[in-house]
Amino acid sequence: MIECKLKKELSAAEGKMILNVDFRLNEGDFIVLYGNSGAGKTSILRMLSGLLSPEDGYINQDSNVWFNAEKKIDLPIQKREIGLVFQNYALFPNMNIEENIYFSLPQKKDKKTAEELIELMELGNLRKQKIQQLSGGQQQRVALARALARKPKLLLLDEPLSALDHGMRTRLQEYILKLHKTYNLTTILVSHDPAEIIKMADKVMVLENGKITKTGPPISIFSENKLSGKFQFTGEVLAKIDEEVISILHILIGNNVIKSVSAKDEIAHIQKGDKVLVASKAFNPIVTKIE
Amino acid sequence: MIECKLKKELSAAEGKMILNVDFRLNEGDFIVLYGNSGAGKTSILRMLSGLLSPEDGYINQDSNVWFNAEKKIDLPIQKREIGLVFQNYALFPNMNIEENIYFSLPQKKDKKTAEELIELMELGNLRKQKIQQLSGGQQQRVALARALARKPKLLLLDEPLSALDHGMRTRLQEYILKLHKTYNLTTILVSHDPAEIIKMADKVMVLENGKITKTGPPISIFSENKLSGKFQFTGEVLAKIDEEVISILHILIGNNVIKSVSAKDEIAHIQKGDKVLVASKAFNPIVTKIE
Amino acid sequence: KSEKESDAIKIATAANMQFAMNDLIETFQHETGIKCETVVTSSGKLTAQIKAGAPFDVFVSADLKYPNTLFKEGFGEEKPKVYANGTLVLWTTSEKIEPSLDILSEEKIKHIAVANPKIAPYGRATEEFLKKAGKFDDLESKFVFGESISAVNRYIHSGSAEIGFTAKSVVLSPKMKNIGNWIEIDPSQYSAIQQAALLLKSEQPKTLKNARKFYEFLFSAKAKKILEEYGYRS
Amino acid sequence: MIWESLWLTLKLALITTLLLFVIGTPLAYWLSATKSKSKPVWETLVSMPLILPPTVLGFYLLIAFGQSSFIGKFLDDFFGLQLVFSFSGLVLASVIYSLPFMVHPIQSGFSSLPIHLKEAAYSLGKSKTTTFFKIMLPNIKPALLTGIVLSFAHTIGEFGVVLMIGGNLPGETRVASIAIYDEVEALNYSNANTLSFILFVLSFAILLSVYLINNKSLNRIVK
Amino acid sequence: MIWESLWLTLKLALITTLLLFVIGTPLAYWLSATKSKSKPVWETLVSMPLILPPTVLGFYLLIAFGQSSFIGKFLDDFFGLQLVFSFSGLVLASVIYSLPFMVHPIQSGFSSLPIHLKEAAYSLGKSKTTTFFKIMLPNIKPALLTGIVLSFAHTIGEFGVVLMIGGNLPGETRVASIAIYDEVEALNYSNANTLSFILFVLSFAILLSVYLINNKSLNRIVK
Ligand SMILES: Nc1ncnc2c1ncn2[C@@H]1O[C@H](COP(=O)(O)OP(=O)(O)OP(=O)(O)O)[C@@H](O)[C@H]1O
Ligand SMILES: Nc1ncnc2c1ncn2[C@@H]1O[C@H](COP(=O)(O)OP(=O)(O)OP(=O)(O)O)[C@@H](O)[C@H]1O
Ligand code: MOO
Ligand SMILES: [Mg+2]
Ligand SMILES: [Mg+2]
Repeated sequence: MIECKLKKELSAAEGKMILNVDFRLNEGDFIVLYGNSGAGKTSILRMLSGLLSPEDGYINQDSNVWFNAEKKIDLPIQKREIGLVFQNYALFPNMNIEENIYFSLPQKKDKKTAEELIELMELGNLRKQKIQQLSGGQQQRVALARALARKPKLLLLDEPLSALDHGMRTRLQEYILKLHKTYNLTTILVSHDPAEIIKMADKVMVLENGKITKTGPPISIFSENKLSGKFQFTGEVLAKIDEEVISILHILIGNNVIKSVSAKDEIAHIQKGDKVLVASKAFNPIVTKIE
Repeated sequence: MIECKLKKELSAAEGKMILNVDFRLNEGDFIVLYGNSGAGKTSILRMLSGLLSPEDGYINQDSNVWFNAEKKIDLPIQKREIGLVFQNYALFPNMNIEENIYFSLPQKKDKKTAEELIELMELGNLRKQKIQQLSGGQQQRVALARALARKPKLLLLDEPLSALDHGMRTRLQEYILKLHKTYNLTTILVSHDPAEIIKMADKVMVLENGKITKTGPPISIFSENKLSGKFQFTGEVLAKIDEEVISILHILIGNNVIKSVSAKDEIAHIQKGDKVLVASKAFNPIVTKIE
Repeated sequence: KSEKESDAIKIATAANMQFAMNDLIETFQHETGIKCETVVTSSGKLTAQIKAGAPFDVFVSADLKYPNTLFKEGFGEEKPKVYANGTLVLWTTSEKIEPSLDILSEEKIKHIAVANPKIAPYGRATEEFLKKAGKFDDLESKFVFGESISAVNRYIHSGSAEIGFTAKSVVLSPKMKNIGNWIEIDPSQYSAIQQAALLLKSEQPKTLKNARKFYEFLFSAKAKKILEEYGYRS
Repeated sequence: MIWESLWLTLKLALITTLLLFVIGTPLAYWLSATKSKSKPVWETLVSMPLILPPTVLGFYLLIAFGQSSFIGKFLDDFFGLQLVFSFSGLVLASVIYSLPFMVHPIQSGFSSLPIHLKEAAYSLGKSKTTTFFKIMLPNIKPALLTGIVLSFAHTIGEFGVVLMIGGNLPGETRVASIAIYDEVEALNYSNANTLSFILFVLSFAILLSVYLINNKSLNRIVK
Repeated sequence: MIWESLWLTLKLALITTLLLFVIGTPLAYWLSATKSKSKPVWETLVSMPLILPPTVLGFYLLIAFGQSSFIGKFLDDFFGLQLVFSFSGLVLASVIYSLPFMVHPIQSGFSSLPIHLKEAAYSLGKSKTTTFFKIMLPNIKPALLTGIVLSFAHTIGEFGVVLMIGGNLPGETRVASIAIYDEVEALNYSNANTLSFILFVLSFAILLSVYLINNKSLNRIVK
């Protein structure tokens, strides 16, 4: 269990901003930090890992004190047994892919873990390639593999999947979840993607201007009025095709596009680009499993 | 109009990969490059901008030759009038935010454009801040502002919004579109986000292993069987709550979660985590504008 | 270290003496079979090094002052003795210049190489001579100073200085014999350049014995003759 | 007299460093950027003054620029330029002699700049010159400082070359190092000590202020 | 005799460079990483050998380590170590003298390494030592090379200090630069030319191969 209270002054878009948070992580928790750009998510991860010193507060892991401003304790990062994926990857340019991952192994003989990760991240044929020659997504995968290779107790992931395509992203989400469960890790993920968050997190902490303003299970955070009895979606009008009496709207909902036919007059005020609410009073869907 | 044919050998996850593409951009086009990590998207942008020399092929912009392997012409990047947002931002560490953006102005007196961009990117109070102290999303915004400040003819955006939260992302999407239209730019965007693509692009080029495998308007690329007459969504089961006779499924569709009630037996085979198809035969939605 | 090397005696030699020293050593070695090595540089530097414990056995200086200082500080076996008096010459390597006191004032002489009077005895002698001749103030702006007689030779020999004052031993040395023109400066016009040698203390009796042999040889008739061939006066 | 030689030393070091900065920086940049096959040869040539003992270098300069040499005569006849026994000669010699100290650190600074900085500036339509002055130079400040300090200090400590071609002329070529040497040779150790001490304190003060300023400005950047 | 002095020079340069590498790299790292207020003072001290004219430095070393000094006596009596007029003395003097040439470039290399590399290694649980050897050092290769080349070359060109404390003993302290000087002093210009030429060619060859190898290995990295 990790308990912490962190305080630090940062400069932010609105001038000075006091980052001031106070939370507790239980073993096995999968927490997501969610919030606007500049809210302080990365800073929190840096403080937890020991890369940034809070001005005030403490971090206790079970009976171990990682940080305590009053007692002037600041456990070095090496002793905190964390795995960290940096937002900018921070790969070692003097090593190729394989070496970056091997370097992270606590014991040399742990090659099996490394090989598994290389396979999983689909980096097999690139293993000897220099870091400078990797695509953005490849770098991100190496960074993730490197952090996972040492099987940390506390896993801190700073938007680890942002540069990946949908398929790869889904596969890695599942892998992270699997690892998280298998090794009973405590994980904090920074993500901007509600779908990802809902899929992965036990709990979301919403950060606004350095303060945690909401905490709760993801569904309750993201669904509020959406989880009502009636069925409704928010979407965006991609196109409006006017015919004689009717108009057809193409509406984007998630990655799906639906067509909706309405009387021309009725939706005369709706234009391309508008945000719309799509609802149906009587909706009885048929749910079918895919594959 | 830009016509090009590019060929270059790259190393990829499957060993050697020949990047071999051939496409044409019309003035005012908004094209999205879509494809897996490592497919060659960044490499194409680098070739177009003149940072990477193709081994073979040509790039013609109207009557100007930018590149021609046979004639050994390779116009330097400075003369190509492009705006480029790098995947890794590539900000100048010796300058603060403001200076980074000002530096990009073709004429010093163009400060108005710069100011507008700083305002828009919500960087006003951070303008004097050193690059090293910016959050990931802030850096990305500076990179975008810097590329836009010089009002390029050809705008090349390599996942320019990947590190941003939803709200900021939407606002910037709209701004980019506005700029694109106002100045009649030709824009190529690399994005992994179908919703973003559908919203922004005129045309999508799908890149697989260095080859363009599909081209077309985004809706047709992403909706295929989704744009049928009947209404259907793909989603994921987040939770299944069994009651006496019925089961309630919580299904994630895009960022929306819907509840669906079914007879227990009927959906006994559906478990948490399954991908499902949600459809309704008779669907007559009510569409309401938001705000 | 090989036997041979440690056997050899080391002679700290003032720069002006290096040419004569070659002949002296050759004769000495021929006579006694004792090996000699020379370490050549300015007398001042040699003095500093001897003070710091340099493993030299005999110090052949360009003047009396340096050996005296060393002796007073207890580095010598006995009081230093003058082995020769140096002779000052005016030397040029240019065929177009006929060395003379008068020509120094002419415009084609832009630089006159002089040993630094502060540290080199030949420089002091030059200064004294020119002052006596009443030319010093006139010529002062043309002087370029060498830190030792070698530096002066270098300036003259390379033609960087059109003319200069050096030791007679230099112009009489086998290498320089036929190069350029020189005239001797009347020895009565400057106080004698008394060059003294000092027998240095040594911990090894054998070395000391050999060194003393050389030291004594330096004052022998044979040595005197060689020294005279190089323009030194007794 | 002490002050004269100190002032001369300082003047020599300043002028030399300035000239070297102007010559060395573009040279270093070219070396770091060129893909020419002959690059190692040029790198070696730039390093040669380092390897040549200063007296050797000085000796050959003496011969090359002396009145009896062709070059020496030519320079004197046509430009009235005398390179031996003159301050300008010392400047030339020091520039040659300290060249590697300016070029090497700066070249290594340029080499370790991430390539994407240059690319970004080019992509903004900036010329090579603008990019060089606005982006490359400001981002290798530690390397520039190293180059400047090494060159400056090395010129202050310059001795062998000056000994060879200087001629020890007060106010013209008798720099502090030569003056100290003179005193040592004359066994005037106390004079030598005084002069050395002043030189030491002065140099210490100069360097210390450079480092203090530099430290502050770096702190501002990196925090 | 020529070969003896060349070999001596080479030996001296190699040993000095090796020692300097071992001493200078951690020192440079410490200087680049420390947040101590006294940092500028240390930086200045490291630079001082640069500023002191070699003969001055040599003179004071001579006095400090000579037989008549306390330290000199002590070292001789208790360790049988003679630092003047001996090869080990030359090594010591050269190490002091060339220290800034090793430390400066390497320090500037460390300073311009992005901080996140170090952080990443620490976050993987690696100790400071491992991080230093596996991450920091390999990523500042151009700076290391500069340090090594400058130190090596500077020791080869070393003259003033050796002249003072070496005593010009064949096979022990008569390095090539001194031997050339001797020949020049004796007006044996042709000998001096030969020796200079050999030294030049040899040094050129050594440096050229260093740069060739380095160029190749860098090419492999950056393409
Ligand atoms: N300089 C290079 N030399 C050889 N191969 C390279 C070079 N640069 C990139 N590659 C390889 O080319 C392939 C395509 O890279 P590119 O950066 O274009 O991918 P991408 O489509 O932008 O991927 P991502 O979405 O992950 O950024 C990758 O497999 C990469 O490893
Ligand atoms: N070293 C620093 N000193 C002062 N302010 C800083 C420092 N590092 C970051 N900041 C500021 O603190 C704020 C929070 O930064 P942080 O990196 O934690 O944001 P974030 O939530 O991770 O944002 P993003 O989603 O854009 O990555 C930002 O406004 C940033 O400019
Ligand atoms: O001590 Mo000397 O012989 O004048 O150079
Ligand atoms: Mg962040
Ligand atoms: Mg890419």
